[in-house]
Amino acid sequence: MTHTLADTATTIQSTLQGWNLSEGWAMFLTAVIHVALVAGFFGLPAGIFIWAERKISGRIQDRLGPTRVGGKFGWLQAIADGGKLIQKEDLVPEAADGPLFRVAPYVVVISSLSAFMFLPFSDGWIAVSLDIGLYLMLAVMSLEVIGVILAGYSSGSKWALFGGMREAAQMVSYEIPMSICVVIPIITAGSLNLNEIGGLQSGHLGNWIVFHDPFSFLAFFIYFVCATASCKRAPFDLAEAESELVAGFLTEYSGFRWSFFFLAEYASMFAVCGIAVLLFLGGWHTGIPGLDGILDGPRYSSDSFVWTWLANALGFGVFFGKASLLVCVQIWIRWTLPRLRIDQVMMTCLKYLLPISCVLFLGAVIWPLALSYTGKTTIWGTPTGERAAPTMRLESTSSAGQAPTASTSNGETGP
Amino acid sequence: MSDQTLFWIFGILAGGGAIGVVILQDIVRMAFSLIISLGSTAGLFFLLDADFVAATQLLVYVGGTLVLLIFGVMLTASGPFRRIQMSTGETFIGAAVGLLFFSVIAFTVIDVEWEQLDGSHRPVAAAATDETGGTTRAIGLRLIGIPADTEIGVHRNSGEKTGYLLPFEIVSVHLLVVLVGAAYLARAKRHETSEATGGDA
Amino acid sequence: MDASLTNYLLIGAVMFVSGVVCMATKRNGIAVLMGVELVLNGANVNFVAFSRHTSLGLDGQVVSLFVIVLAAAEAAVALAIALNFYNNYQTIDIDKGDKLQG
Amino acid sequence: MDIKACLLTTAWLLPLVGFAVEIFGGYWSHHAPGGRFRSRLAAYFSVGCIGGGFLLSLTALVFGITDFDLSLWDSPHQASAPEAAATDALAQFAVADEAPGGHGGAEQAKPRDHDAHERNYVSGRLYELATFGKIRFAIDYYIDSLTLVMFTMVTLIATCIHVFAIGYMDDERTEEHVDHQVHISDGSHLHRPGRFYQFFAYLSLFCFSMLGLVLAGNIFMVFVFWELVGICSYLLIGFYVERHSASTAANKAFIVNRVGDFGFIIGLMILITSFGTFNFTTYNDGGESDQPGLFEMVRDHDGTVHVDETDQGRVVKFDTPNGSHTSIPYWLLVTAGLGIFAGCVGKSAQFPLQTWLPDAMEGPTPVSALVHSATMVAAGVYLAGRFFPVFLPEVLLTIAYTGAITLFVAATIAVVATDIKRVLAYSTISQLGYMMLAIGLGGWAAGLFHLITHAFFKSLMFLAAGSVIVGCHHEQEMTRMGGLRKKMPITAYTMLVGVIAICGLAIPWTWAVPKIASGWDIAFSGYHSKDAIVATALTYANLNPIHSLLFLAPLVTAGITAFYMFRLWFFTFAGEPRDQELYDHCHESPWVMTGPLLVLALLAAACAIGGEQGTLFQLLSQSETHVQDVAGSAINLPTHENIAVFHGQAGIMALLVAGLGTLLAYLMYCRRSPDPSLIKRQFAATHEFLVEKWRFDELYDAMFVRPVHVVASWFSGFDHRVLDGILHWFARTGVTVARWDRRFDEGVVDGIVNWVAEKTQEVGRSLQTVQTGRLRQYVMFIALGVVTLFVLIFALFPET
Repeated sequence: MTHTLADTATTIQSTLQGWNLSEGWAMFLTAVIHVALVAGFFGLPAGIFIWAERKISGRIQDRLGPTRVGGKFGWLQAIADGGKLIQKEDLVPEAADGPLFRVAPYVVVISSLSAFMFLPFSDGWIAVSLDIGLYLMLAVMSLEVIGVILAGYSSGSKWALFGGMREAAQMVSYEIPMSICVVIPIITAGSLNLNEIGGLQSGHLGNWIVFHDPFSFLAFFIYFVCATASCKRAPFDLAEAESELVAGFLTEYSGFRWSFFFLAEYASMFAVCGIAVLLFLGGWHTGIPGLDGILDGPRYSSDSFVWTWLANALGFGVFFGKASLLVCVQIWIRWTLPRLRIDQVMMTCLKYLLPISCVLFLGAVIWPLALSYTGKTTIWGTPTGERAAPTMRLESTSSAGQAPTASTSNGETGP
Repeated sequence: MSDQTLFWIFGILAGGGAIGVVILQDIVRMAFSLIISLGSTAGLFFLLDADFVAATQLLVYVGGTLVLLIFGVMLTASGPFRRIQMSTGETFIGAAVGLLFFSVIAFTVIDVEWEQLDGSHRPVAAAATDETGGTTRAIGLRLIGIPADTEIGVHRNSGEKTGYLLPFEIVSVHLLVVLVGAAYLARAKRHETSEATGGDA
Repeated sequence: MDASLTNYLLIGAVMFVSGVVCMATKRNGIAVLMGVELVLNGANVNFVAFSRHTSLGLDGQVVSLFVIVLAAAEAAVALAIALNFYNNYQTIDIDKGDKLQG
Repeated sequence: MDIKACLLTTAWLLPLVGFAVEIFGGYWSHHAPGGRFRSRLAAYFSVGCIGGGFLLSLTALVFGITDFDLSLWDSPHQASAPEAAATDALAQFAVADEAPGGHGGAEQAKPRDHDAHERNYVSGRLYELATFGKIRFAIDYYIDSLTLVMFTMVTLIATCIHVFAIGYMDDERTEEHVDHQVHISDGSHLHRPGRFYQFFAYLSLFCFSMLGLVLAGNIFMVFVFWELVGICSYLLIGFYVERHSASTAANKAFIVNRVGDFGFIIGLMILITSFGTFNFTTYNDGGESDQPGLFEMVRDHDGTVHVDETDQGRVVKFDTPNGSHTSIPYWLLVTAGLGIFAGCVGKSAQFPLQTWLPDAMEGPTPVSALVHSATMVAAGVYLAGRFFPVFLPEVLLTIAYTGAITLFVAATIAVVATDIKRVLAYSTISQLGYMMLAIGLGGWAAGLFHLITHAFFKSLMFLAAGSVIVGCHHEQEMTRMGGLRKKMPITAYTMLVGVIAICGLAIPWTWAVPKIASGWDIAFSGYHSKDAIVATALTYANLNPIHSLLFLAPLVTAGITAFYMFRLWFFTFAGEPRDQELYDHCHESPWVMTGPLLVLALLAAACAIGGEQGTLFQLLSQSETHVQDVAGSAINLPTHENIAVFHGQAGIMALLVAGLGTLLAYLMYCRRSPDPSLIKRQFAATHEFLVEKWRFDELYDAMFVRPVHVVASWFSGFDHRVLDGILHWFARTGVTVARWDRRFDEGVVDGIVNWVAEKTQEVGRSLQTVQTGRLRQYVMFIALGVVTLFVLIFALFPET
């Protein structure tokens, strides 16, 4: 079995218990360590991309962007911004519904942060490795909108209310094609476990699900559009449309609560892009057959903890690079395309993306049937699900009576 | 121990959220209370080894249905934070009936010896999970009629192999109908209103 | 008391009764819908609890899945009705919609 | 299947196709868009069908002549020259005279071998309808030379009449036909849509029925088509259904025919119960051939009826289909024969039932020509001929006397009739009497010979009369005509051919000068056939002197026939016009009408060429059943040889009488030397008697109609007094009971219902207050209800 962070947590907990701590305290401390790690993964991308956004937008607009804080490229700009915002007064408008107004940013941040629990950064580098990881991740990310709506409503301002309503309508709509597009790689891989899906795409580029068949190729782009919309990113940022609604649901917020929203936005940008990378773009694999083979060797063998760790660290780098590239594309789009009207946004979703995704879904379902007539399992000749064929799972359910052991996993069957 | 703690946390949040829905007067606060209650219910589901149901609860209920409800609140709010009050008598009667109702149910629940009713009392759902502890595959198989929670070859109802396929299909058709119906019901009725106003004039 | 079946059932009962009382007392149509959701959820808790603690097996979970999905559908339709109601009465107070009284 | 059967079946079914197409599709041909006159499509189709039938029949006839081995020009009769035959037969006659018991008949068997005899018919089964026990209902065919000749004759005449009808019925093609003979209440004439296509549909159906009757191979089929012929005749006589006279005549024809058919059915029932089969003869062309038919059972191949004296009385012995010998009482077979003859009497308008035929002249003239001269009435004679083997001597005698009475009575009435069609109608009855007489006298071939020739010249005369009627704008009274030969020469001279033919005029003794006419008389067809009948009658009278009346009647009537036929011709065509206006307006008919006249005139003149040595007679005599005298019978039937002895004598007598009649007619109606009106005055009573048709209608009225009316009035009174009284009592009782029931209903039943309704309404009203329409309240009720239910359950069932 892959050495996951969850196993690490168990190790930590047992170590703490060894230090004569009670079980409850040990578990609590473990959780704290755990949360700190995930929060780190949550905060790091956010900080980087806040800086990247400013830098890239500056370059696109023929400016320099931040240049001074932290040296030549202003790479500490995000921390500087945070510091500034923390110092501001925590304002609650008189017309606002106080408790809700205060709690809204937390809802947003919590849902965004929770998403990172289920995101594998490399093989086994995942906080909670669940069979329904992807599903749960989408579920908690969908909670983010509640925070936005609450913020919009509780502000006591019609700009905010409009923003909240727009957000609600937009999110509920865009979730549908996004979910359908997510289902397509799930069908291909035969699993909801993100770690497993990522591990399947080892080898050459053809093993990436985006190149598995024409439908998943198109599904990737549809997903990316929907993901952009679900992050309220331009050109779908109607909830905070400055030109119409002052700042939308953010109008009445300031200081640290305001920064929470942005923290969550950039974090969820990274999260959806991470999902895109895991589902379509090969996860932590480079796409170079030889290199992947070399890396998979120590990755799935438990001979040496260090080598495994190093291989996974390299995988983390690859994953992070790919996800960052996608985030940069989102930033690029934001500063390039004009904002749509709300009716155009809804029309794009319901009249175009939804039918297209439905057709793609049908196509992806029929594809293996059609392909089976050619005798191949993929158009590239080499089967994708080499290491864990979904059909094998039926046998494992038959042995459900036995205690789940760590030996039957996908580790030994790796290349 | 940790399960106990988590159960109490989630249980109190779920029950408290539900009671909050009744007690609170502001509609959006009620909605927030409902979110807490339903979210905690999802947590309870996790504790009950029903991870797929829990995820569905979060995705569909909290992320979809409640957003829809709040959306409806906003659309039907005639002014900011306007409340529709109810009389004290109604509150009193409501509380009384609620307590009576709860006491009846609670009496029933406590009165029944569940362990005796269900002789085997084995954690079946736990047995249904695979090695990673998920129930997704088992539920999927159950939907198409393969009883994954029993030993292979020993079917509880060997005669019934269709499982929940038919209900599943019916539900999907039902969803489609609801989609169309809701769109029809909620659409703007320009002609009728213009005629109505014309008639009034 | 531990996390036994009885406790789950009691929590379900609380949610159920809260939902019923919510339906019975709230004048806001949307609040009534929330009461309905609570009732359904209380039932769901019972289903899943029985699924875990008795030989009901996965059937309980499957039924609760159906309940969740159908509740979503119900909410959509009910909301559409509520919007129509609001359009016709300019209020969401369901006590105003008593035209069917005897 | 035999080629002849194929051809004839097709010829038979073609008119049915025509009928079906026209009756279902004729409407469109009639109402097709276009001018005032509609298309003649229906007529053309009909003519096509029947014409096709004629061609097929003719082909079949040719095949038949070959197949039946007819040595037409080398027959035994021809081989022995008349003189030789006469001397030869005289010798035989002497023998027969010495042995009047009839056993001499055995020696008189014709020198024809049995093989030839048995090959002279084709019989088989077309389609089996049903089988009840051993009784089969089937469409059989029985084809002998008579069938072939009848087919050809019927189809040919029908074709001519169809063509003629195209012209005659032309005014029916309008959308609005005005019937000048129908006056409706406001004094104007009836306007109705023309019925062109219906007319031709009926004609086609009639042809189909007639051909089916001729083709029939069993009694069942005969009966079916017999009745079909009847219904067609009903439809066609009543074609102008709006005319009261026409509908009455149609009813009369139908009802009078029923009287005869009643006898017919009795005859059929006797035959089927006694013999167990409907079939005429054994099948020799497919089908089960082992079953003997009626004809074979009654008479063996010699033509002998085996009569035995038993203690049950006289019986006729025969072999049943299963080979055993059984018998039928003699009187029963006589009754059967009489019954069948009763049918023929009705159909052929013989003596007691002759009254319908003159009235039937109400139909359009082509109908008269087709239905009531040449074919339908011929059906009776045909049937009598067909069942000839079944008839016992007593029956034959009855037939003969019936024929004799009929021919005389009808001829006398014809003398005084003035309606041109009625003269012809009575002439028809009279001629049919001749045929019946011939059959009754045993001159089978002579009777059917006359049937064929008569069909040709009578249809010719009817068509000519139709032509006159059309030319004179539907005037039928001869008293208003005169001199029409100048206006319509073709009609006049073709008519003259027919008149000469029916009168039997000829250039005498030419047969004695072989170099002039190859041994034949130079004469028209009627002479030959009537000559044959008179000769038979003379022979018969010589053989059975007690029945010499049977010779005198035809002889005298031959003169009367000549008289009234020439009276008709002179009245109509010769002399000066009696009605100048009518004369001025009359005109010759179009070619479509005169064409058939010419064709028929040719046939009327030439069809019997050669007389008894000619083709037609020889053909017919192929089918003749050889009838031996029945043992114990007082009747001696003449043979051909007997007849040949008296032939010349009879011919001379008939010719003389006919000449006398003609001369008288000439004197009276051209010369007016004995002025007819003078004679009429002198014999006023007789004239009156004849004009009133021997008062048969009055007799029947007194005998049947009035008694029936009286009895009916009794029953009517019974109905009115007794039955109506009972019914009224029931009705009154019913009303009373209903009244009480109503009171019960209104009081008790309605009371209960109303009480329930009121209570329901009250309860509903009291519950109304609960129905506030408030959703929340309802939910509260539900919750309270559940709680109450729980509490109740806990309280009532604490242990469960």
